[in-house]
Amino acid sequence: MQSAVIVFPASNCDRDAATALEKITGRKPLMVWHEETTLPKVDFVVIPGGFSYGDYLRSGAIAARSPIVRDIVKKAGNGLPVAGFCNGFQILTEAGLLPGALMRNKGLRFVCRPQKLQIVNGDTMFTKAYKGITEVTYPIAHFDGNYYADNDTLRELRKTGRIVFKYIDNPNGSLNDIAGICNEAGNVLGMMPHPERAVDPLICDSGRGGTDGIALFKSVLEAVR
Amino acid sequence: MKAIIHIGLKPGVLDPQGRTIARSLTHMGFEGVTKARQGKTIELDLSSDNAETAKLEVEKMCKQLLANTVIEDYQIEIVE
Amino acid sequence: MKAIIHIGLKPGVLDPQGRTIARSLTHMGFEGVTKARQGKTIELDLSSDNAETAKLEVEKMCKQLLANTVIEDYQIEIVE
Amino acid sequence: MKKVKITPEVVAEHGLSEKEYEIICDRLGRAPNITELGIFSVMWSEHCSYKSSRRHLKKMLTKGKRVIQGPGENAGVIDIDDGDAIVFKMESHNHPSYIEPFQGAATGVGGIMRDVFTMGARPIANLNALRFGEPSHPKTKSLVAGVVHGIGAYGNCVGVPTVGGETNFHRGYNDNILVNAMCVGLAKQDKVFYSAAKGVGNPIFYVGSKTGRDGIHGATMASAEFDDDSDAKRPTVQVGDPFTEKLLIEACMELMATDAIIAIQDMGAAGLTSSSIEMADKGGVGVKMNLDKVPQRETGMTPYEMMLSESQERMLMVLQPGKEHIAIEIFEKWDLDVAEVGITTDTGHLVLTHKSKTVCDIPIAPLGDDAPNLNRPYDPPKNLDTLYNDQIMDPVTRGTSYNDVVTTLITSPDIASKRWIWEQYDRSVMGDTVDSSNSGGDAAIVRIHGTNKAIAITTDCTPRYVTADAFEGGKQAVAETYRNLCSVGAEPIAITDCLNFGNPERKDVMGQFVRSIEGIDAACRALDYPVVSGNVSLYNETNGQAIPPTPAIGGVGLIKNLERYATLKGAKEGEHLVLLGKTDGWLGASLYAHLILGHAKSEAPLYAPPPVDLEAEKAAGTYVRRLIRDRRVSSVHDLSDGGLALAAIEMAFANGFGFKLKGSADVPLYAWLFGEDQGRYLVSVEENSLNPVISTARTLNIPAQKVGTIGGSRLIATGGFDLSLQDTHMEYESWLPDYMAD
Ligand SMILES: Nc1ncnc2c1ncn2[C@@H]1O[C@H](COP(=O)(O)OP(=O)(O)O)[C@@H](O)[C@H]1O
Ligand SMILES: [Mg+2]
Repeated sequence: MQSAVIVFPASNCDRDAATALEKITGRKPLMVWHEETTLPKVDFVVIPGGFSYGDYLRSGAIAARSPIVRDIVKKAGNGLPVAGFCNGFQILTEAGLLPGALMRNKGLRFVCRPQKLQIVNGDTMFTKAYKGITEVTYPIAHFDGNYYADNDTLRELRKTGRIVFKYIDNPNGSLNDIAGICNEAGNVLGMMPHPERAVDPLICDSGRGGTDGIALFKSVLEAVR
Repeated sequence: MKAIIHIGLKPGVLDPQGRTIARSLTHMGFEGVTKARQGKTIELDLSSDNAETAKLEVEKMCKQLLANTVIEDYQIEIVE
Repeated sequence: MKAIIHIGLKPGVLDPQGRTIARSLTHMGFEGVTKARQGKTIELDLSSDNAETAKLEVEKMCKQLLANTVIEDYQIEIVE
Repeated sequence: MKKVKITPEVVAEHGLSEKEYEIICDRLGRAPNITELGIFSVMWSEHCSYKSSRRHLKKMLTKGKRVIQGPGENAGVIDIDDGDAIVFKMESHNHPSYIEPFQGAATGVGGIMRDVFTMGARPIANLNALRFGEPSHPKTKSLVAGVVHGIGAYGNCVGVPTVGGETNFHRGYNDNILVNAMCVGLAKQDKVFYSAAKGVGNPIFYVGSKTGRDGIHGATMASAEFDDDSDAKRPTVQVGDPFTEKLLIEACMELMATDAIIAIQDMGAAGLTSSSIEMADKGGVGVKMNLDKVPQRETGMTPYEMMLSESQERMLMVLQPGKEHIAIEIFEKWDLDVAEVGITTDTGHLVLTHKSKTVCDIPIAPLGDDAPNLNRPYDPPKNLDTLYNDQIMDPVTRGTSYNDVVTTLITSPDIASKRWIWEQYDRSVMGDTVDSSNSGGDAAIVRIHGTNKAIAITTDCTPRYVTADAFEGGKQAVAETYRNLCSVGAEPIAITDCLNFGNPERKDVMGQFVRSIEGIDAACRALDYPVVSGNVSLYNETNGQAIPPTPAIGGVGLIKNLERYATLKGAKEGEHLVLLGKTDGWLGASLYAHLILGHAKSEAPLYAPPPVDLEAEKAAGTYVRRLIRDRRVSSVHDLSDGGLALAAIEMAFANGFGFKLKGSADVPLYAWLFGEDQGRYLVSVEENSLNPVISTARTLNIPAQKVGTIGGSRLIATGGFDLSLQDTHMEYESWLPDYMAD
């Protein structure tokens, strides 16, 4: 599988995403600069975390208007798998690929911790490889992760199984405890937690080891094969 | 010419910042504050000198970038 | 009664937000924007019905909490 | 432009003495103009010239087998094998953070990161050592909130994990908080960049943000005592832009991969002045700059303002002639300002032109060579009495139960969990954080990307001890970092220091300063653990009240193989607790003495702090590392504030098991549990390791004994306390969030 990681000015999890992708897919992802107008031919695109454009104006707002995102929107419409983690999720909502918006955390503080999540839909192209596991821990690290959508949208998300991840012990005030959602076709995932930071037994902020993120990438790998 | 854009959360969208402000004011002894909302303003210096077309242009900027209409409302004010 | 407080950076203080907004508007093809500044507004609902004393009270709130007078200026508007 | 007359008042306002002014006139052969005066004043300020501290800093051990670059550059550089180098430094941003906590702390983090990446190292970890006033002081809460928010906002945005630190509260910092930020970066040894501007006729480039009127006189301000008028000096605070910093890092890294750079220097305190002069001075060349070329954010800036501005996120570089286009291309790609502002010359002078006029022409050498090097008089602090245990009554006799003692200690501001703080820091970005504040660990562990080795990092200082005995306290701060590094299995390599003291014009303060340095140095030499970088922050006092002397130490060590390291976690039910190191039950200047015996109420320190036996320290540390390497221990914690009891409790929190401690026949129970004798470790071992661990220790002359067992859900010291693990943990976790939630 050939993947790509999009790099915006002040993306800062681009390397983390690339490391995870290379480790799990066995192939180095292409690093694609935000000013490119067309994506190279790839099977999977990751929009990484960070503070694109300093998160000025609104998190993800300016990045969502970059040339490369226009092309991603087009290709996602044709079924290209796309995942946005953290700032990537914010960019995907700002770009209109996913509904809703991510507002300031309810506690008005940045929060970084290992976060327990419930996999609500284990039957997506991003979660199949969890094979029935319903509880995972990924790190979270964000200031604007408080998911908001109007009631109709929330109902629709619930009804169609598009809520993929929920927080156990909501850290930021997200409505319905939403941590990650996908689009209608199921090929675009956005989530605040960082599965790409949970792919190494040694590394999970305090030595407890975190490999819960691996299956997410494996799921995509199997799906595009 | 200048445009001042006032951006605020839509009614019904929870405003944790506003709530915290109201609460701290009360804690500090300012009794009379019953509610607070926080919004932002963006002030643009424009080279245009036609208020009509400027407003249309700024309207576009708001829709395309400056406001997130899922959660925010905006108002445009043009000042010479 | 309502108070609307406009808070902006003092002249000369670096405004990275404003700069970034102006730049991306230009990138998006809005040529006429020469400068942008970002500020915030806080809207307070007040139980008082005396505009004079309300303004004095809000003045205090600004100094003590709402504005960071090291880098920010503020303006108070009282609306009935 | 209006010409400013140089009156004695103007000279005094610039913090220059009459004598210093005379030297300037003498070297120039004329009176300086205002721009030149400004330049001399910042270069000769305490902050840039280290005039009160230079002769004392010189005494410190700065060489070692792994030292590549000691003090004198932007940051220290050490060898961590395989051609890799670690670049690190700690710096204070105390005054700005007190005036504007968010921006002050944020720009502090930005500044220290620039010191590191200017040397070619990508920042891989940040730490912060914070001291606030007492919690009940009206300003403390908002200062905590602002500082923590500022540190997080900057580091998180740039994408460098903030992995550790320390936080103290004491009334001595009420009006003068300390914000010390440390940054650690990773470079290739053959790609380390220095600041000496070698060669004549080479172009000088300015890159980064534009120059505004920010922080003019920040350098002199940082060196002047606060008074009640400080509010009036407010507009000097700079605003940080972490977004630009991130771009600057990426752009510099990209340019550093080419061979275009001869020298590079960040613009820190005294901005364009100190960066250009330091580069020229080190390279033995002159500099000519055209100030019209300096990218400016505001109109009508004077040469004086441009030279003294402390706008953030700017760098100065000397490039190889002919390679200018490479730099221009890279910086434009990253949307940063880039301008050729000058050239290196053979005149030995700093020459500045502005609007086609020469506005400054001064010889560079005197700025460094003739900088005041004061030998301030000092009174070494006098030695305090030892507090003997037979002078103290058992807590129960005094009317306090052991349970209450533990609860008091565990919920005291210095000990209580700092989760509220470090959860606001992104600790896991960059994907190499093995251990951070999250485990309550002694040192953070950060893997070297793509390898199986790691560095361990810690910051420490116990101002309580330094106040009581500056020499022993200085020693102790270094020893504690050494111990913390050993606790995770790292070989301690080198330290950085951030020496925060009061007004050096006072003999007692100067005495604390000198003795602390001597203590630090004694520890460095005994432990073969040199100083490679540092920072001095003096005049930390308000209205004549000095802060507690606070020489913060940042230590860095190497874990060669990540299969062999330790943390507080890993202990299993049924394992034994073994105490390594000698226990006499030293309570003088201990947390117990301060909080339970009430010594904290005393204005002056009462009793001597625990002395550090450096030979024993080294032996115990070496042994602990060996135990970790041989996988003889499952978890390790050093003993510090609160002694054995708190070490065991912190381990219990990390592991989720209780314990049962027993007393000692030789030491009264309260002294056994809460004494703060130095050089000690608590380790957990399996049954079949118990005897070997103890007997080997004894053959090495390291006192070792079993002190308890692990298991259950209660925290028990026989004949002392008996507490629920869960409840105690909750109390430990709640103090700070409760306090911050007003
Ligand atoms: N300001 C801070 N930033 C990050 N981590 C902190 C801060 N203050 C305390 N900590 C973390 O809390 C834990 C306990 O701190 P401390 O009591 O100073 O440890 P020790 O005594 O072992 O050196 C450590 O893991 C430390 O890194
Ligand atoms: Mg400590």
